[in-house]
Amino acid sequence: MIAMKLSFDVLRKSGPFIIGAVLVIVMALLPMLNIVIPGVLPGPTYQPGSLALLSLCMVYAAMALSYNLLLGTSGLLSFGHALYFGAGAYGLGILLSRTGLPFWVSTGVGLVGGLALALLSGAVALRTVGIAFAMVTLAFAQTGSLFVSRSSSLTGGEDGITVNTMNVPAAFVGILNTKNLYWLALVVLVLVYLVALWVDKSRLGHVAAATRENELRLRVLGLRPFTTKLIVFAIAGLMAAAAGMVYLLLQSGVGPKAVNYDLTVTILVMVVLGGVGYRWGAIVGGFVYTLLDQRLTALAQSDAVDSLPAFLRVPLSQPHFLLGIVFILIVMFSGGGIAGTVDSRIRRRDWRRAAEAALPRAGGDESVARPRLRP
Amino acid sequence: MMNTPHSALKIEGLGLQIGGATILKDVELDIMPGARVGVIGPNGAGKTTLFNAISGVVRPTSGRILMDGRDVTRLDVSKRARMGLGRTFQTSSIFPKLTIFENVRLAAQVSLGGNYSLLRFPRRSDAASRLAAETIEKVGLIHQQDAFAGEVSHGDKRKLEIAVLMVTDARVVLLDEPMAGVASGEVAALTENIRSMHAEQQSTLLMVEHHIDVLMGLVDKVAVMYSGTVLAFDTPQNIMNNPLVQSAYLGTSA
Amino acid sequence: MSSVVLVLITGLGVGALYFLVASGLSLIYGLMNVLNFAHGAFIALGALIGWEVAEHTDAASWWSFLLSLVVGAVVGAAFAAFTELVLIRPLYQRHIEQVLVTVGLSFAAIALFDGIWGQDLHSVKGPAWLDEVTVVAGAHIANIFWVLIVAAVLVLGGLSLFLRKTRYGKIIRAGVENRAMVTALGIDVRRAFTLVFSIGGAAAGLGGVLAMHYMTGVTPEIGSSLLIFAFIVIIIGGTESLVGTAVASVIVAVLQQFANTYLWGTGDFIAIVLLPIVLLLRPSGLFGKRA
Amino acid sequence: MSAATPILEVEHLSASIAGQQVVEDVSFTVPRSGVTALLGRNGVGKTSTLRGILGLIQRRGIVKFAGERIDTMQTYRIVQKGIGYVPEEREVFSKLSVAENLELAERQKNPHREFVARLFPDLVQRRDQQAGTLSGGQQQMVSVARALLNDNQLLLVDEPTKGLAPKIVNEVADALAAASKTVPILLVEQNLEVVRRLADRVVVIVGGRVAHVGDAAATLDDADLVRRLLGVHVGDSAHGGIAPARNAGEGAEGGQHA
Amino acid sequence: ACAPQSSGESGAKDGATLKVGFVTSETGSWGANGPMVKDGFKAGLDYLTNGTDTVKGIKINVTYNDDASDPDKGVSTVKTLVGGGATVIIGTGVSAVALPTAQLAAQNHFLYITGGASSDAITGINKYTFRAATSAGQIVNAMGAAAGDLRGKKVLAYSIDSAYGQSVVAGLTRYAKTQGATTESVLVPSTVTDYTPFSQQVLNSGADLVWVSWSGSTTGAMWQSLKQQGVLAKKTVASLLDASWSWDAIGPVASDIPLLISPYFDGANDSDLVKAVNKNIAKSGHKPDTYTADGYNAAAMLVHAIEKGGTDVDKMINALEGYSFEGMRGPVTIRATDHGLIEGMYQSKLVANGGSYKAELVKRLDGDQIAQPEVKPTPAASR
Ligand SMILES: Nc1ncnc2c1ncn2[C@@H]1O[C@H](COP(=O)(O)OP(=O)(O)OP(=O)(O)O)[C@@H](O)[C@H]1O
Ligand SMILES: Nc1ncnc2c1ncn2[C@@H]1O[C@H](COP(=O)(O)OP(=O)(O)OP(=O)(O)O)[C@@H](O)[C@H]1O
Ligand SMILES: [Mg+2]
Ligand SMILES: [Mg+2]
Repeated sequence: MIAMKLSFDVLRKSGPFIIGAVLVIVMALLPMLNIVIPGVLPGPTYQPGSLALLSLCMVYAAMALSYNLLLGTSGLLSFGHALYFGAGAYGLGILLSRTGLPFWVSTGVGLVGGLALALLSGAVALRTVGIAFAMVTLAFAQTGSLFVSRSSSLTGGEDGITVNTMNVPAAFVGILNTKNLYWLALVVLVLVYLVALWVDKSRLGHVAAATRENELRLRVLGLRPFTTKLIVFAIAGLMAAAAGMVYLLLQSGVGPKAVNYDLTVTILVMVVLGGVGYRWGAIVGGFVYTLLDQRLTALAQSDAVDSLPAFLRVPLSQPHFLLGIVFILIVMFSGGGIAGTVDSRIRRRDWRRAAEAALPRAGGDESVARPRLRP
Repeated sequence: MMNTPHSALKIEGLGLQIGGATILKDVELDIMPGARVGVIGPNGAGKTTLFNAISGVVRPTSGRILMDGRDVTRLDVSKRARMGLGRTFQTSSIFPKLTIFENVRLAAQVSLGGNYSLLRFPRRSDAASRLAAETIEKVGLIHQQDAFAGEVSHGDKRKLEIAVLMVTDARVVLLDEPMAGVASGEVAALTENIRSMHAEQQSTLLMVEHHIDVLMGLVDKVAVMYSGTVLAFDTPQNIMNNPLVQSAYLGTSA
Repeated sequence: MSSVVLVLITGLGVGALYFLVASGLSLIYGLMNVLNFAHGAFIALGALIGWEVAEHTDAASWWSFLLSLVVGAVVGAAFAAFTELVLIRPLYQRHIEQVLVTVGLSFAAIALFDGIWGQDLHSVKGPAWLDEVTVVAGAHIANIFWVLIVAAVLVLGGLSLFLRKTRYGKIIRAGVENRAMVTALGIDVRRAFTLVFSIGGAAAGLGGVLAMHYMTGVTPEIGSSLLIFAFIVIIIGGTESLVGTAVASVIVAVLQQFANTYLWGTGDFIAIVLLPIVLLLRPSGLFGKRA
Repeated sequence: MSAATPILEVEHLSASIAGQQVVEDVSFTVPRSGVTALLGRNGVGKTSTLRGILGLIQRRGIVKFAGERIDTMQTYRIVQKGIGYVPEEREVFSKLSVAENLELAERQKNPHREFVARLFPDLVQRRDQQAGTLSGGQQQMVSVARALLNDNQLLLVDEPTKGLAPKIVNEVADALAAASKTVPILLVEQNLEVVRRLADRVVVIVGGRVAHVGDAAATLDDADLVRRLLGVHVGDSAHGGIAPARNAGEGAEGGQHA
Repeated sequence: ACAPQSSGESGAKDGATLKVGFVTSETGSWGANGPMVKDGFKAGLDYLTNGTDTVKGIKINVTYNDDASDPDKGVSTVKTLVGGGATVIIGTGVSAVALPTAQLAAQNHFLYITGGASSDAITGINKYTFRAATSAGQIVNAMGAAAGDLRGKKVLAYSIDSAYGQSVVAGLTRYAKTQGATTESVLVPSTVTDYTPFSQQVLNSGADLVWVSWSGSTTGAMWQSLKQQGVLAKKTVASLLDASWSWDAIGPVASDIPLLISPYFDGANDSDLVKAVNKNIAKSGHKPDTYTADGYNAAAMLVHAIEKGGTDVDKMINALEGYSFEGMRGPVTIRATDHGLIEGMYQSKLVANGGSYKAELVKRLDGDQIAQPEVKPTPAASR
């Protein structure tokens, strides 16, 4: 009995870790497997099309993780997070085509640039709070976006830029090498996850969580919310820049959409979909959204939809209509997003167990509040 | 009182105006280290505002505030806190989505340093956690320690405020109506906690409280505020016998 | 001289347009704290239905013009009421979620409009007078600007009156802060919320029809392209103040016209640079109350 | 409706916040006159009981007001039947002026503005001040005033004297005493002196259930009962005594379970 | 199950079928024009293969995909198609999809024929990429050809400040130089709501001829403003006539625009080929429009490539280089060096027709006269 309980506890503690590790291994093996998931992936998992789609999912999942650090951990609603993603993508793209720097040096320079940009803009934007903060970050991102569309000689305007493959390692070039890019995306996603985990678990992360709740209280304790938020903001910016770089390689280029505020809203949607404040939720949100976004287009084009009567066909042939509706349904009917819903299910179950365990003792001291039973 | 460098807290000619309204006017106070001072006065007299000015939450429009002889009038809230100023709020100010334990733990951790560190991780077994657990036990919140602070009853939030203050090693402590809403059965225990905190930390204590019996049993000096200014600063007995206090504050002489 | 007059009056006119599309958003955001991303869809629906009215009546006549304004406003109000009842109300006190469903709605609604009306430009030809110009001190002012300015003044006056003369403004402001307590005073706060949302929607629909005439045509994107300016003027003006929104609309528009005329077409930069500057100096906007 | 039926009947009320049950099974009645005090230690569910009656939080069970079931009604309808409510945490609308706060509370043609003005002259003077900038005690006045503006058939009052200066405490107690001549009051209060002055009956909650119902004076005079139910050592509150009240809750099972 | 050892291009080798991926924008910002390309392609393929979709025994297996005008979707769609064995990719009007796709074509050795994308940069980008649509440069040349002698005159380019607008300016500058004219430009940011300031700039410039290059939903407002500020009355204005959905917007001022250049419109050409293709389009309930001709070009190129090259990509490319055929705009030649299209265009006018407008032919502009200048291959492009 006790042994069973012990092993159960161990499982509970290390369960998420084991599940995570298994998932990473499975993901790493996918390019070698022939798994078909109809409707979700365009083809068997070893094919470049499926791998490209999954890689894109991972890029956005990494981006969502970085955004969760802002919104979930520190309560910062930014409308300009795309700026750092775009900075990473455009930065690397321009470095590769304009300078002779070796590939890895270019990525290093790009990351440092992304970090510096986040530090600078964060230092200004974080002087404001709430909706004003959201708007200042939006303004910064729009400035970036205008810059990109105005300086076509550098950024290619709305055509965007394509990767100069001369400086890119051969392993990352070509459709047949999509699997290498896929592994790169996986590595970056895992790294970003670990950094997010690290930040959340550190003292800084705890202070950031408190910042989210009540800044004045924090200051009265002698802490500096500004410093805390700036560090988190910079880390999130760095992570976004890394995601942007993978995106550039994966898509063989980058366009102005990558700095657009639509992208920030999209990322926000992913985080909420997954559950604000849950790291694994951000990843799930990134995957679910990207898959829906990409695959609903295919569904909207399908013959099944084509043969429907007009009042059904017209809305269903618009992928964004489907996406919008799915999104609304998720927001309305699963408070706390996917992760939040799952989490409260698990907790409710645990709660029952704890409450049952506590019952025999409860009769003794009535004035002390007992664990409350949830319905 | 002489202008000695020993004053733990000295307030000189403090004034505050918002719009056209005068909230504080020529407030003078000189408090020696280790003193326990009660602050009373009718509602709206400016007691909370005085605490806000001392802790830096509002900027006074005139006058100076000195801690240990150092002028802190222009310093930021968090800087003052780091210099050893601690306070509670009249309306409980907590981190609602952190648990009671996390609330206290965070406060306990502050003085250990490394608050912005990415290389240190809070643990259930470290010094801050142990101190937090002890203190939660002391204020009688142990059965609630894993509840979110935003989800406990009003009275329990008041106890949390005190617990948070107890784990910081503040040298100057401002308590704003700590007993408001605390169950009558628990007032005595909480009073005892405040007393022992003061004794252990050898701090200087300022306390606003309308629960006049509790206050008088706890402090050795009382300041009376009225319309934004300090009218009297004297021993509890003298204050209780002051006719103005009786008529305007206690309403007993009528 | 004439070019300065041109900049000022057209600036005023564009400001009026900004205010018309922002007023409903400002009302809803200022009172209810819901940053309504679906506002662009409200505008678009008003405009598209206004276009249908124009198509099916004698578009060049004034009565058709007025009819399209009325119908646009009614449709906007109905759409908004639907939104409030079905999407916003069930999520009360969950602000982020409320904002997010409006994001989802704007995705879905605009895609639906794309499906129904297609993405091409639907041109409209209103009363001929609107296309003509009035010469003021040598400057050619398009007549549609006068219409926009008059409409903006009427909308501003009407909304201000509504807020001043009825309890609704109070109820909503109180309700946003603490909805439960308002009901505990015996007030049906939900009805008030639906009403205000509908009024915001009506303003959006009206703004949509006017924007369509101003742009001589409509696509389902008409609202989204104006939404960003609406956000900017609301935030610059201070979210709690309709007058602030109006003033900010004019300031932003005049500066833009000025920069576009004399500073190499940098008008869009001006608006975007103005936003952080104002917010850093006055975090709650020009007319917002300081926190 | 006979005068004998209680104005409020609460039967097997349970209430929950965000799916978490905070009141387990509470039954009691409030007669048509006088003050009924609802007592208990911090966190036992007094406030939640009041909020459950008003439908401000999810509730199950039967609640009858003047003989009519109100437990499925919406809050604003319940209130319109003639209930005044003073919430625990003041809950003034901080962005509205004092005058606007009071105006919102007016439900009838001729609200008792003069009565309230006499009771809290401070508020008249501060008509146009934003309620959020009022001092704690002043906000409490607004909160109490809102409930006294209308003719009610029942007042639900949650810690009305909290944060008020002693003089005002007396005045508010006077006002409630006066009001109780015409309106029955259900009062939650930690200040036992005020309870003693106002209350005719007490209902004591322990651990989410009613543990004792009885005559106010008799209950408060029973030192042993008070110690068991409320943890107060008699004499404590009067003298601000500091006798440790640890473990005071033990043995509540001896109470008179309702 | 494990992944098969040989992956990727195996699909092309079975000889009996050729997998073709067709990508177009059915939705999104180019959604109004994308379907026209698709119509032209389908009708053309139908016509050229007599409805069999088979050329020389090789079955052409086309899958149609929507890129939603979104580079993300476009690029991953292409990867999916190529990964799934497609050796030919056709389509997209969005340059931000077309350019990366061109690059993928070079890296992965598939044949890429663009759709409606007008970017000049596609010409000469690499060996694997061909264009089916008119280029921005060609349009400028057409305008010049229609305008006649420009020696000593000043020409102003008025366009949206975008990569497209800037290429218009560059094209015009280059062209003007060859004609002995000078140029100037007014570029309008795409977010602008009111065009008065820009109309003023055009009015106050010293230009003799104004070349307005515009598309999208702001067309009507832009023209209205040019008219109201008196530009149309005081300057000679030339412009591109876009697809028929824009005619109502430009219609009210069309009589004030002496030079309207049209890549194609229904009725521009009445050859037997066009009649046959139109009949096929009518079957789907659609009508020919500006970009239909691009789609037909793509179909003709595909069929010829298979005829001469079978399923071998390199042979297909060889077959296409220098190939001449008849398109909906008359004779077309693919320049061997840079894959530029030498193809005619039209000068047109817009006349009122009941409640709306109708385009009419003024004259045809010959292909040689308006060809985009040859692009010299760069080392990067050949990779
Ligand atoms: N913006 C303002 N305009 C006018 N008066 C103000 C403003 N802000 C605060 N006050 C007034 O300043 C006074 C000081 O309030 P404060 O909160 O300090 O009182 P207090 O002594 O703590 O009272 P309490 O015992 O009720 O808590 C109050 O009368 C309040 O109404
Ligand atoms: N928002 C909330 N979410 C979850 N639980 C809550 C919430 N608010 C209160 N509770 C729980 O409900 C229980 C009853 O709280 P309630 O406020 O009714 O107590 P009370 O008797 O009024 O206490 P006090 O004397 O301190 O005001 C408490 O144990 C508290 O933990
Ligand atoms: Mg106070
Ligand atoms: Mg309570």
